[in-house]
Amino acid sequence: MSEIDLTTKIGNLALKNPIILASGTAGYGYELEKYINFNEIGGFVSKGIYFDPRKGNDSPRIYETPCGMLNAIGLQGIGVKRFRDEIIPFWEKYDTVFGVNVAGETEDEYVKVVEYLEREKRVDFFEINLSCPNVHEGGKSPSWDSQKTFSIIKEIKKISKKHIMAKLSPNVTYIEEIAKAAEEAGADSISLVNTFVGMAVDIKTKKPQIKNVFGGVSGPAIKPMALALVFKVFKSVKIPIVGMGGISSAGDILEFIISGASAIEIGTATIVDPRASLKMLKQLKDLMRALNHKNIKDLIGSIITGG
Amino acid sequence: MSEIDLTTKIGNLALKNPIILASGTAGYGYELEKYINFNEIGGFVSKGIYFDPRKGNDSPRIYETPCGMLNAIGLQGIGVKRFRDEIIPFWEKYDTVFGVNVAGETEDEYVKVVEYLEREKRVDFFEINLSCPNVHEGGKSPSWDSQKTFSIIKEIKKISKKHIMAKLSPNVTYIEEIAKAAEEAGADSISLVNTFVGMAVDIKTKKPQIKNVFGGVSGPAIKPMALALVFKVFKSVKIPIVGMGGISSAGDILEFIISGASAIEIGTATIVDPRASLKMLKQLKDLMRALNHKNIKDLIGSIITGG
Amino acid sequence: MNGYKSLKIVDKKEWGDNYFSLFLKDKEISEIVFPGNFFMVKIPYFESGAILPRPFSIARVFKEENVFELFFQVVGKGTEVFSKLKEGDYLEILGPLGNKFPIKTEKKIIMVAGGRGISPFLYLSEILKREKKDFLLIYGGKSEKDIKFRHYLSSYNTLFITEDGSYGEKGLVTDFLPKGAFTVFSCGPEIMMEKVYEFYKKTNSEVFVSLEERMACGTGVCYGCAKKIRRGDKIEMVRVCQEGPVFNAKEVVWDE
Amino acid sequence: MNGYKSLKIVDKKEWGDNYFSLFLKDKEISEIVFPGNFFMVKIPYFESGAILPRPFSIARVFKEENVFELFFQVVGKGTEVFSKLKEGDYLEILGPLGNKFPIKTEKKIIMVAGGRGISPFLYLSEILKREKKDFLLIYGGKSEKDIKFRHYLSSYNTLFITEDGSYGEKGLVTDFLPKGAFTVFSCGPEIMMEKVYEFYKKTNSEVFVSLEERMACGTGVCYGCAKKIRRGDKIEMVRVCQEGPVFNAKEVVWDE
Ligand SMILES: Cc1cc2nc3c(=O)[nH]c(=O)nc-3n(C[C@H](O)[C@H](O)[C@H](O)COP(=O)(O)OP(=O)(O)OC[C@H]3O[C@@H](n4cnc5c(N)ncnc54)[C@H](O)[C@@H]3O)c2cc1C
Ligand SMILES: Cc1cc2nc3c(=O)[nH]c(=O)nc-3n(C[C@H](O)[C@H](O)[C@H](O)COP(=O)(O)OP(=O)(O)OC[C@H]3O[C@@H](n4cnc5c(N)ncnc54)[C@H](O)[C@@H]3O)c2cc1C
Ligand SMILES: Cc1cc2nc3c(=O)[nH]c(=O)nc-3n(C[C@H](O)[C@H](O)[C@H](O)COP(=O)(O)O)c2cc1C
Ligand SMILES: Cc1cc2nc3c(=O)[nH]c(=O)nc-3n(C[C@H](O)[C@H](O)[C@H](O)COP(=O)(O)O)c2cc1C
Ligand code: FES
Ligand code: FES
Repeated sequence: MSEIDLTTKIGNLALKNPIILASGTAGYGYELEKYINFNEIGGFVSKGIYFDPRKGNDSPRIYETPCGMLNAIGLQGIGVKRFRDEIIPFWEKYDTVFGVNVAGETEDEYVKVVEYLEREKRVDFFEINLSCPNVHEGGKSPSWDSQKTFSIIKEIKKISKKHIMAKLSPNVTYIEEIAKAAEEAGADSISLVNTFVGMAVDIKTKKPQIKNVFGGVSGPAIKPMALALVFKVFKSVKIPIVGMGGISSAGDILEFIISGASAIEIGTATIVDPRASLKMLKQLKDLMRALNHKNIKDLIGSIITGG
Repeated sequence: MSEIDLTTKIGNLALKNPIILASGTAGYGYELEKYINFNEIGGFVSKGIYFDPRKGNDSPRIYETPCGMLNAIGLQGIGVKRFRDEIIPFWEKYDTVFGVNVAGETEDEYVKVVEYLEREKRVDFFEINLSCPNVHEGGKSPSWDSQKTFSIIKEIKKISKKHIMAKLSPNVTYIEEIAKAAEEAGADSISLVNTFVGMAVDIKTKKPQIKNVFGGVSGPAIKPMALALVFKVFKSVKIPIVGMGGISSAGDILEFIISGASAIEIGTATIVDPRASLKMLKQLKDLMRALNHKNIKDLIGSIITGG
Repeated sequence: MNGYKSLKIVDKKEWGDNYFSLFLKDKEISEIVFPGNFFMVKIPYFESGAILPRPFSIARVFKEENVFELFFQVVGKGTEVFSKLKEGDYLEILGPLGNKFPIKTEKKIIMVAGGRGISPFLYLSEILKREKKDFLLIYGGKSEKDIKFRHYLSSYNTLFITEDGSYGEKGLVTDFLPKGAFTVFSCGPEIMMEKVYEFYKKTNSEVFVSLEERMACGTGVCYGCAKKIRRGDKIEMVRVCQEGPVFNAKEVVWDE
Repeated sequence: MNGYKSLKIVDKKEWGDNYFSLFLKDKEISEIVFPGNFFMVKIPYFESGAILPRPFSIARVFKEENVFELFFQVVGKGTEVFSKLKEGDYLEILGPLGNKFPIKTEKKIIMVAGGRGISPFLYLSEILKREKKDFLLIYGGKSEKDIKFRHYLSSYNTLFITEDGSYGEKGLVTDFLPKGAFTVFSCGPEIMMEKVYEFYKKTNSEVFVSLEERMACGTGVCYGCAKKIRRGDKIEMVRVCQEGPVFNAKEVVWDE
């Protein structure tokens, strides 16, 4: 039986396979070391990194919802310095594509994070988390607005030579406009979706189940919405797309690739099972074989609509 | 044991209980006659009615998703004339609050539907389905835009004395703005959410699972998102809110009421089980008793945040 | 008022090759159900991610015991769950729903079944024999793995056909259709039903087919199961669960 | 590399009053697991709408048979599903995870359990007795319905307490805490653990508590289970699944 070619490209990033571990669902990496071999996965994205360390939100931070989960971790994190000193050396042991998920409370902070880590060789790309609540804008996130999206990406492109991936929020009316703004500002790729704004209430105490009141919904529940957004963006921009949202089987991966994603990220599935990515990698090979596909790149955007 | 008071009000509409059957998930009513007694439910909303009869979309029109379903029925319908002649007489047999879900391809069409049915006594309210794709706007729906929302509701208020409920789409960046526009235009209440835009792909054929490509996601999967939107609107407007999205148990009903809904609608649950509304009504009484609540009106918006 | 009933699985048959039968007990249903009718069956897992009920035709009825049978093939999530149920487990089911095969005909009845499309013709054979109607059942499958109910059907006038000839005649069911003017019933893959119709449409025969379409409610409220049907000179989107599943083949818009 | 293992349920015990034990067989786990440790257990329903695994402490270990026990109370969706599993069914489980109760102490050990918080102290009693450590287990519940393992615990130095006096002494566990300088372990409702800490904090005792917090991953990747913990003069959000579940009570920020 001939080999299945799972290699793919996101612009100048060459991946062994299309499976990337999504930000915030795989820690900094070392947490998973005893469960998976990072050399086998296509790529890895760190938890969101602000410039300074952050405590994150009070608990409860998570709550299960039908086929999904709500989270409001509040981007607890160790800040760029400890990140560089403690995490990058860990990454250096492995041969896969590593990305830093860049967070910021203000436009400036995004730029500062990128600046600080720009010279790190082991960082292959920056995934700009445009969904962070902006402190000066009443908590609005930059990717709710095409101008904000444009200006953050533009500023980052000025100072970085690395691959810049703009990660979009799904909580918008016209995702196409936000994606185009990122493209025009020079983003090398777009990843989507981040979580959907959600909420749950404890009917006994009448309090929100999440201390922060609102949280982000992820997991299989959001898959059909995420896929629609990926396809919409695919039709609107020329830069490559990294799709995600509820992926939990090889079939789900192919749905995103056929709808236009050049690679995909796995989020909640890793929370549910630390080996989910490698299980899906195996499934994916079997499925490609069963469907008589040899090369995953041929499937990117191969969706047939109309007729 | 003392009686539980489930009566509620949506502005001038007095309901026996907060459970309304949602548009498009309970047909015109007669389909459910052999399963439920309409006198027992709080209210009923018809399928969306355009002025003229409509064929709707080609099949497949539905697809199951994790804890939810996708649909693109395309508002197949019998038009206002047959609606008045065939459906209203059926409604006249029952004593509950009846609403017509008003659809339009253009602003004018919404107004024409309301005009045509304005004199029907058995119609207690119009639920304006602001999510219909507008033919002159490349399929954009009016409730993606606060100006469009404002002007449709305003035009309808000019010619109608009935209760006008503005039904909003969840697929927007700032639901608060849309809700405020509806309020300013004179809407008597707001109902939300309609379905989330979604998609699924058949990995064997590479074709979308829904002929129309995009469909609307409903069911438990969307519940946390719907609840967050209801709460956001509750904080932004003064008119009453009818909440919906994935409700499938009495606990779900209370979550929406505590978060600000004066009544709720049940959609997909009726598709899954024609008697779901009455089963939940019974559950709701038991639950209120178990939680030591006597009056559902006291729970509206009783959420405790902060602290 | 009747809604979903919770019925006990009184027996289960594993036919092999991913085919199963579940036997349920209910007096009322066993009395009123008629071939063509179907049921909506909920997937019986707690908080299951698969929320929609699944449609299944009536297969056989054992009236003395008030037992009826659902026969199915595992093709996905729901049928996989059903296949794992055991005697004593409960199923929530709604029905009988839908219309019936129109057996009031003077003509000889030809039934053409493909694979799991055999379901409605099992009980129907019994009824037709009881009513002393002249009929022939043509039952085809890919290979002998797809031919079940062999013993039961041996009491009726059945022609077995497999594509590879591993059981009965070798070929496609459409190679064995008798010429003449009949009342023809068909259930199985859409392409097969279409060919059966093509074969008979220029004769004096009438062809009725049991259409399959994805269903969500089964009660007519959702309009999800609509298919293009000719009504007079118009083509309408008609709900298979309400006005079907049995349609006159000449009304069906086949070219989809 | 180890991830979730699929383990067979070799035995099940229904204690009544919504308490259950499941017995699972695995050599490696039975050898290395230690009280304080916990497991993440997936809800074993096909396409279940409840996607997250649930955390459970190690209860007892039967080393000769390579069997270990999970003891739980039905409080919601997941535990309800677990309660319906049968011998022979499989469970996917990850672990042992988390830290251990620090038994290396010169002091007498007092263990204070409330309700289902008894789990970690079952095997621990056995270990302490084997190591000839001096200890007392105080086990309280609302009523006699909440007191299980009575026979097993009769071999150990156990003080039973119920709020209504229906079994053992009447009162709250905190009414029966011995005065002195001990190493105290506690597991149960947070308010109980806080009171135990309050009682001992001005003595020369050290108190360790097993904290409960909602968990999603159990592996440390999601930061969902963080609780406020004092580290030096700072308060940090610390992951219970990684640095816990056992914490020194003086580090815990109780006023939440
Ligand atoms: C009126 C009617 C009667 C039927 N009677 C029988 C019967 O007696 N025995 C039997 O084995 N099957 C019967 N079917 C088909 C049966 O409903 C489907 O096989 C079943 O719903 C698949 O469920 P699943 O969860 O296993 O598959 P899914 O995981 O939901 O889907 C697997 C595949 O089945 C297709 N499918 C899903 N739902 C339907 C549907 N309603 N009709 C056709 N294809 C579908 C999907 O498109 C997909 O390709 C009948 C269908 C209808 C409409
Ligand atoms: C380290 C650890 C060890 C545990 N050991 C045991 C044990 O040995 N035996 C036992 O019976 N229980 C134990 N628990 C608690 C157990 O995990 C919860 O009872 C269980 O997750 C509830 O699942 P459910 O699906 O039945 O409830 P759900 O339907 O998810 O929720 C029901 C209620 O339980 C609460 N809950 C949910 N998850 C947790 C959680 N992780 N911790 C505390 N409360 C929760 C919810 O807030 C809700 O009020 C332990 C918890 C932790 C964190
Ligand atoms: C617990 C948790 C933490 C997350 N943290 C981040 C983050 O720091 N930065 C980010 O861009 N996305 C974050 N996300 C979003 C995921 O990366 C992903 O976009 C989202 O969960 C959808 O994918 P999924 O459904 O596969 O989980 C987080 C998600 C979860 C569940
Ligand atoms: C099959 C189907 C048809 C629908 N048709 C309409 C419609 O005609 N008009 C409308 O306003 N909403 C329509 N809806 C949306 C529902 O009324 C409801 O807003 C949505 O499904 C969310 O609620 P649920 O999750 O309880 O189903 C439809 C939903 C479904 C599933
Ligand atoms: S399945 Fe809902 S109308 Fe037929
Ligand atoms: S449960 Fe995910 S970090 Fe602890």
